Amino acid sequence: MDLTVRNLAVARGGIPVLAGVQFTVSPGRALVLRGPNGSGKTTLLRTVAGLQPPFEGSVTGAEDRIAYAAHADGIKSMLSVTENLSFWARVFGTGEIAPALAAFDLDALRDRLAGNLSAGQKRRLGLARLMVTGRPVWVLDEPTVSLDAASVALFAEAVRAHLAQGGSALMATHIDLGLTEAEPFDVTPFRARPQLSHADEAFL
Amino acid sequence: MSFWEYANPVKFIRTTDRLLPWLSVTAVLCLAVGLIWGFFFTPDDFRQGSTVKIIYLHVPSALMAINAWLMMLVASIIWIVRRHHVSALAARAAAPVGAMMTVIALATGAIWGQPMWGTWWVWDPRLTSFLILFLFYLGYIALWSAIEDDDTAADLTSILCLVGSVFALLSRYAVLFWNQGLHQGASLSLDKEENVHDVFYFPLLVSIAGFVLLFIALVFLRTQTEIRARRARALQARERLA
Amino acid sequence: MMPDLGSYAQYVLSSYAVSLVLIVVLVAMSMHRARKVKAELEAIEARVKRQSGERATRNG
Amino acid sequence: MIALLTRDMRLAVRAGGGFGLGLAFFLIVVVMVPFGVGPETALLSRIAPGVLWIGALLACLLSLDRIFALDWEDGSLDLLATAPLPMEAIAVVKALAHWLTSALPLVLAAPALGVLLNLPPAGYLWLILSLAVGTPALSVIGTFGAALTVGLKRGGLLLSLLVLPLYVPTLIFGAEVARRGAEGLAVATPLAMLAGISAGAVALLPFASAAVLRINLR
Repeated sequence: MDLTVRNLAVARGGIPVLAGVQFTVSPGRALVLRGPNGSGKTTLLRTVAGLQPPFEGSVTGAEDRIAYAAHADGIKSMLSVTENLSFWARVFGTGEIAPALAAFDLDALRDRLAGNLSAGQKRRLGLARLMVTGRPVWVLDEPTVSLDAASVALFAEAVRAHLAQGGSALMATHIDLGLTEAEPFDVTPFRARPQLSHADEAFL
Repeated sequence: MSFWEYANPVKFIRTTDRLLPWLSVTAVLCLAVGLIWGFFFTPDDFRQGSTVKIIYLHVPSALMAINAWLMMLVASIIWIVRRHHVSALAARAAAPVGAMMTVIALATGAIWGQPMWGTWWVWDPRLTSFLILFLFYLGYIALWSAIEDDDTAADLTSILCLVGSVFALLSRYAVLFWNQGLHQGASLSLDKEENVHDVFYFPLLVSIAGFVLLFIALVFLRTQTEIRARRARALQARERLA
Repeated sequence: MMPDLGSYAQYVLSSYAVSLVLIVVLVAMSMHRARKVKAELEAIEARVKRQSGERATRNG
Repeated sequence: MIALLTRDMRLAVRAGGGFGLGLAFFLIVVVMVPFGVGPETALLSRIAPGVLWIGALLACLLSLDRIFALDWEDGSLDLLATAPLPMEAIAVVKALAHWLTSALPLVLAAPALGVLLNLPPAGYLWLILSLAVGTPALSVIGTFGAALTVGLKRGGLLLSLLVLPLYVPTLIFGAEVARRGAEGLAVATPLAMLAGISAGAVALLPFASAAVLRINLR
């Protein structure tokens, strides 16, 4: 099933930042969003993930199929790596965390408290969470922040494996992951015409 | 012409601008007539002496304290169901007025209680219910002013108003159960026999009318203010965009 | 022609005083804020109109 | 849902989770009362049910702002919103976790503190029962308040202001059960009312909490 975005406008603080966005992500494909800071990539991803309602347009194929990862990893510092990961595995109804630990090279850290991890290790834990959700569509906001070159390679490998299994990914990143399945999508041309929020318009 | 036309901010301001002078004048007139009639030209009660004159303030303000909350409840439901901004702003505008009515009812009640019951304050069910109602008003007003985004604030306060109404009602029964109370029965009821005597009744009615009109006038004025403030923010937002 | 309030005078008078003061304060505050907000809005509206007028002449 | 419950409870009992703080607070409040009203045992035993109820209520209040605030700050709440759990279930589980970690210890500790205040012997059973029946209402009402104030920077004080008036009926009936029990009077009516409020609050308020959470996450 494709993730399809039709004529989507997304709003930050009620004011649209992007409008008329159209794309389709098929199974096995990845779409990499590009655009300068503040161009609305995060807002677009949050809307696709269903965390905020679209200003206009529609998102189909996202309902209950999305695993979302953003700047905040939702990692509890007082829980160990395994505990953090198996919590999300159980919430999403999948049991197996070993492949995720292996894929992100967390085996050696499995009993460490998440609070004692470095920023890059935390990030890896946050990304490992994607694998335990069992969700086919990964929606990723700057996934490679604070990762070193080796970890970026691990991540690229995980995405490639995910795509090979028929998953798809939508991500905002500036780093070239060397994925042949990925196509870039520049959001700059979709910048919304300055326009007020619906709430404000009622008063003009 | 539908009632919902007044949900348009411009239409609301235009209509209330026409109504406000008349409303204010009749409100002041009714209040003056009711209170002066009550204060100067009614006899003392044979039991309560001259303190019966407090009734012209106490009863109307207590009525409006409850009615203001009911109006906020209705406005909140309209906002939740139909998303008319004027409705949410009217609820916001009414809250301080209702809170003030509650304070008047409490203060006059306490002052009346001192000579009648020998104490400023008793934990009588009615007085206590009003005190709790006042706390609900405080929470509602505090929540409105704590949230920056206007629509979020409207959504959250209207849900608080709904939930609060249920708990206010529960509190009323809880308080009745907790203390049977000294307070006299309702001063007004549909059963004429139980009503206060005619001499007190008519000035009281005029005074109630005055409080109702005062409430409406204040809510109109304050809603206008809220609408204008929103419009100013919207215009400034548009300027920033351009 | 003050009515004779008897020994309860202080209670009756203070009730009226407290209530009237509260009402007057709320009315005064409401009217003050109404005037202020109205003036602000009119200033903004005038500015917006002027700017859009300038833009029109520039473009025309 | 069980995963979320066990995680929240585990977090509460680990270092920094605040477990036991409420209990200590309850103890201190109760200890402070005789300093305020004097050590006369007859007076203390008369006010004991009410003081214990108020102490438990305040101790409950203390831990409310942790219910959602921590998950909000570290992004967990966003992630939970995309998880296959309805928001209502999240609200229920959060309230349940709060009850198990904050309220239940208070219920169990209350008799020990009753000794300090010379609670009459007949009162212990009813004190525990009234707290056991009433505290679920305190937890779900508190969860609603926590959901209302989740996005606010200084939500703690506002939370108390919003939640305390909502606590009034529960407090009245709960303390009434404990007081009547201690004095050997019939407790059926207030106990039924208290159970009714608890049941109603547990059944309905999670919907309000979920609605409020959705608005705040938007």
